[in-house]
Amino acid sequence: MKWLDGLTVKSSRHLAQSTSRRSLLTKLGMFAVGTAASIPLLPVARASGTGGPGYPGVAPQTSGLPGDPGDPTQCEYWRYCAIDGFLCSCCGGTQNSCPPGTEMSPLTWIGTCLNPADGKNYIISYNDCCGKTSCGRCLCNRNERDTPTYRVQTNNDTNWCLGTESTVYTCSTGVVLGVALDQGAP
Amino acid sequence: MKWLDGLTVKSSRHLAQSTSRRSLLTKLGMFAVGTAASIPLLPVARASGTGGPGYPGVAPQTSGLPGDPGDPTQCEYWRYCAIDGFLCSCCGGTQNSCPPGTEMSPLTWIGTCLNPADGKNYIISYNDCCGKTSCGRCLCNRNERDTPTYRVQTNNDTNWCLGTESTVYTCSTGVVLGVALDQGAP
Amino acid sequence: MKNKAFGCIYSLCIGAVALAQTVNAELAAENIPNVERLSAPYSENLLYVHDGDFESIVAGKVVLLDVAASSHNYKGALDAAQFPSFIASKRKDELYVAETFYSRGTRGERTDVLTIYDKYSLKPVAEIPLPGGKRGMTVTHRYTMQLIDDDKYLLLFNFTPAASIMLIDLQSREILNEVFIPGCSLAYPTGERGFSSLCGNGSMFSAQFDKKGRVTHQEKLQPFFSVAKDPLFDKPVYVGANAYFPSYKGQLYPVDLSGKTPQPKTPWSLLSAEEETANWRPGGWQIATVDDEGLIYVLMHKDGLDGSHKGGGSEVWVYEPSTQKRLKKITLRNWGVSVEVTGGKTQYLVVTNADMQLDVYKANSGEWLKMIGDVAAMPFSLHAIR
Amino acid sequence: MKNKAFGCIYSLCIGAVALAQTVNAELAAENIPNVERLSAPYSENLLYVHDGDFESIVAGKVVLLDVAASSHNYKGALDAAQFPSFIASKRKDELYVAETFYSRGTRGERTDVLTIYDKYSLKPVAEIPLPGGKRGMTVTHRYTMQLIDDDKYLLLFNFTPAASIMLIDLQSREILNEVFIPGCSLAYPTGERGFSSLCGNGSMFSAQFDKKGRVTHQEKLQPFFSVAKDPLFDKPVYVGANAYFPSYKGQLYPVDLSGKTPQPKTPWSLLSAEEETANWRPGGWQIATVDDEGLIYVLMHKDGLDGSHKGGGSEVWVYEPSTQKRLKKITLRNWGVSVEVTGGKTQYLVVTNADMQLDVYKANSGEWLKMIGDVAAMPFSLHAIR
Repeated sequence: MKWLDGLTVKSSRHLAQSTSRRSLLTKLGMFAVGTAASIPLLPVARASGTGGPGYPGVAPQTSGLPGDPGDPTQCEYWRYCAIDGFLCSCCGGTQNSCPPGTEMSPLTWIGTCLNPADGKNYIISYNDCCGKTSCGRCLCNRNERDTPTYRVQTNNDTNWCLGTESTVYTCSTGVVLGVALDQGAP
Repeated sequence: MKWLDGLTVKSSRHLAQSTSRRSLLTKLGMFAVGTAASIPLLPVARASGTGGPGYPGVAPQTSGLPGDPGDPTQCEYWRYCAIDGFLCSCCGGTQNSCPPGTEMSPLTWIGTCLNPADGKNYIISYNDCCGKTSCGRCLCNRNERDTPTYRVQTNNDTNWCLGTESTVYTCSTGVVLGVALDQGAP
Repeated sequence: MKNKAFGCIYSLCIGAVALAQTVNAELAAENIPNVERLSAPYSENLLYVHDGDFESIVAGKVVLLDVAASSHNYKGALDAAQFPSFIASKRKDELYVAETFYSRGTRGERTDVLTIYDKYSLKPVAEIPLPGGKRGMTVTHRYTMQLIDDDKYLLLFNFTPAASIMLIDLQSREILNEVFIPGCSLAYPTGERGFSSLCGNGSMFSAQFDKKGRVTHQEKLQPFFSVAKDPLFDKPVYVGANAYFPSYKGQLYPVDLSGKTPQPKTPWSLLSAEEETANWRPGGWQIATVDDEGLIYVLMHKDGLDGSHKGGGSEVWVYEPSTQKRLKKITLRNWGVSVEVTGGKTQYLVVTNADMQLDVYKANSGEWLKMIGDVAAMPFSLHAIR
Repeated sequence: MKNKAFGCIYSLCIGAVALAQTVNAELAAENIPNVERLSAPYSENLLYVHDGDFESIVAGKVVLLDVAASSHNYKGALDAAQFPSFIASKRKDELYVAETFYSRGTRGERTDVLTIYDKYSLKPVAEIPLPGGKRGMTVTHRYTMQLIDDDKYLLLFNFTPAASIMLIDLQSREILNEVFIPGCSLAYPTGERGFSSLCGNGSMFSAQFDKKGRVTHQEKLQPFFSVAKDPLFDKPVYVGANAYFPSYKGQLYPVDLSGKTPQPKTPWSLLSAEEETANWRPGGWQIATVDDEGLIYVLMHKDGLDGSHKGGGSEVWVYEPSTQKRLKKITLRNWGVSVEVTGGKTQYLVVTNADMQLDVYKANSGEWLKMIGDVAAMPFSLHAIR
């Protein structure tokens, strides 16, 4: 749901852009780089690495791993190609760990994302972190290879806080499981 | 808390002004009419009747009562001189009634507001409506004669959903109790 | 009240009220308490706006909105917690919310219930406990909960991740049965008293119940679409007993759900050759809807590609399914995300825009009429009365 | 798991992981589950950001924020529901949240508890039930809950509207006593083991407890300020055992709270004659704070008048209480609403701005350093470690 990215909801209510780069239009413009002007919000533009400077007031990070380029606090980060939710990297966790006090869901949906560093497709497991109220920071939605609920293992609309003590959703990670067998959907 | 008016919270996150008159700056500018430029958001400006067109996408109302001027969906409406919360007029209620399914609190805080129609000060009872989650529409805060919690009967920071089945706050009304004895604080 | 300081509120109020009666006040003292009640019948232009608020999923709501009224559009709201499901009865004065609570808000003991609201007071009047902690939670989706057989029975989707459909008798308020649907999802009303589900292999599962809730028929169809090449959206629109499923790439798949066995019909394209070249595709959240005449409205975007299917669109295209003809294109004033058409004499196309505000258009002309603001944080699902 | 379709998730994953080890993948498979834990000691620049989110009061939170870190500022969060109170122990590894739940989210049976969190896991480790449904609820306010006597006891404000202060023993985790404070409000730590409250007639109530929680002393002072003419804000700052209460019109009222009887001292003005003429006044939500040197920071606005006291301000003025001198004026980059100064080697002035974002300044120079974004919907109350 590309209209989600950067748009944090209530934000759609009386919206300020006074002091910072918080205008939705600005954000949209930023993401429009490299994609057709007719789809101002195209999420895939982010995956292409042409994304902008990320969420205002969120300090950049790296995963620290060689061969893992990009900033895990940005929606454009390569692992997030099918993510839907708040980035744990902005919430007290990292790209592959949950914030303190939450529980990582053992059940997840799966994405297949291209790592620009080695040109390989990786299987990414979007383990949700559960048990505290929505983080509310760095809302990001991308839908590469996302399928509807009837192929649920690649569906990101499902609340994947399952098998956890609480089903309350806090934020989402993108954990590397390994290189994909082929380029196709799992 | 003047920074509350018009600003609906999450709104402070990535904020749009793209398609409508929803810029906070615009709103602030609007309310600045008639007041010193150094306080861009001065709530009292609203009471002065110089307010702007209200909350975007909220249709105007009248109370229908002779001698009761103004629009109860606007923060500037005279009865709201010490209100703090979501206007029930925007939430399924009116200036003096609660939305369906909520319960009106029997305990309230009190304001003393000048009715511009007759030049008289009225005692206004800000009965909260309780039992459903925050309405989220038409957040308005004005603090004329508001006192701290130690003089609680004129304090609007208190959750006045008291004596109700649930203390969960939904929205606020401004009920006319009668003309004030004098201009002073109660 | 033990607190002397508070007595003064009342003495003050009483004093003030008494005074108001003596000093020739313009405005009389007003009644307390004073709570609104919705009047019957509902406006035909009423829309249930289901808030999919990500920021506070445990505290969501469904707003009742009269999109045609010149004022007081917002009629009230129901609470709906933790990826809830909502549906309104058309036959009874009841609204249904399936929801989940924790004893400590976000943690503690889990309780799932079906809450039944009175349509006019908007108060909960009954609750059916949902045992097993299995209620399916997804971003607000109409087909997680459906009514069948003149609203006498309710279908509810479970997901643990074992998927099943529960059948609830709304008269006795009992759970009658639970049918497991491995590899399938959601409940599309089917036949006299049954449902179908789409399945991960491109097929459909279908079941029928008798009045006691016993399964009288169930079957799994042969695959009729390719999930790998062109998945169907799991959000069809119904014209009578025919469900129309748009596909990611702009085909429309009709499935006749009038009998016990679903009958997939030949799909047809929503696109001209040029439109296909320009990669026009359906996209958004509630991507399609239907009006009283059975015309189908689909939210479309250009330059579609893998991953653009939830991105919303700039235009709404209107089709007559009987002739497979497109009747018109409505260019939206603002980028759209979800669409619905209200019923009644004048039908309104309501579009959740990218700013999460609701744009109201005349359905027949496509003329933009107004924006209704701040109705919900994330008005993802819009339910007209139809 | 009964659902065959789901098995494939795992077989897929296992297959993929195995593969990753054979095809010379750049990135290795990562550990699941993986949950962060805060390390001891906390950063001295940590700030507890209490979200007063009006939109979803039943689903609030307290965010732990390292304002000095160059990345990973947001360290985690605690839930805090329904006009909650929050305080962190400085002596023990515990954080406290007083909160209220309903069995059906917004309705049903009420449960009030004091939840005790472990500082490093951010998990609730204990809960003290608060009987009577009397917990005081107000827009987030530090003085609804306080720690005394080396954090051995906790004071909690009740309001029904009968006002009282509860004394809780944090070692035995028992409620020891409840003192009614008719016409008064909140709890300001006082003396060896007690509290004071401001009262509606401009006076102060004060009480002392012994170690068993029995009241050993209580008294009500004579009025020392005029609520009608110039109310004191109910949000003082402490320098040692002296509490400083700013007034609406810019006077500062010191009250020595070191002994069992509060000692109000002569108030002094925060304003020059010209500033008074220009109606400079304190205003905002958390209007004042103090740094490690005991300097007092007050958020100020010009052209103040009746009703402007919660409006925030454009400048922060810094005072040395011992000399009653103003040391400097900091002109804010953005209109401010709440202020706090973090402790430690480099102290930071953090200001909640009108867009509800946090501006970070160097406290000593007033230099703006950065904005930390989207930490909370409404970061009204900021608690430094001090």
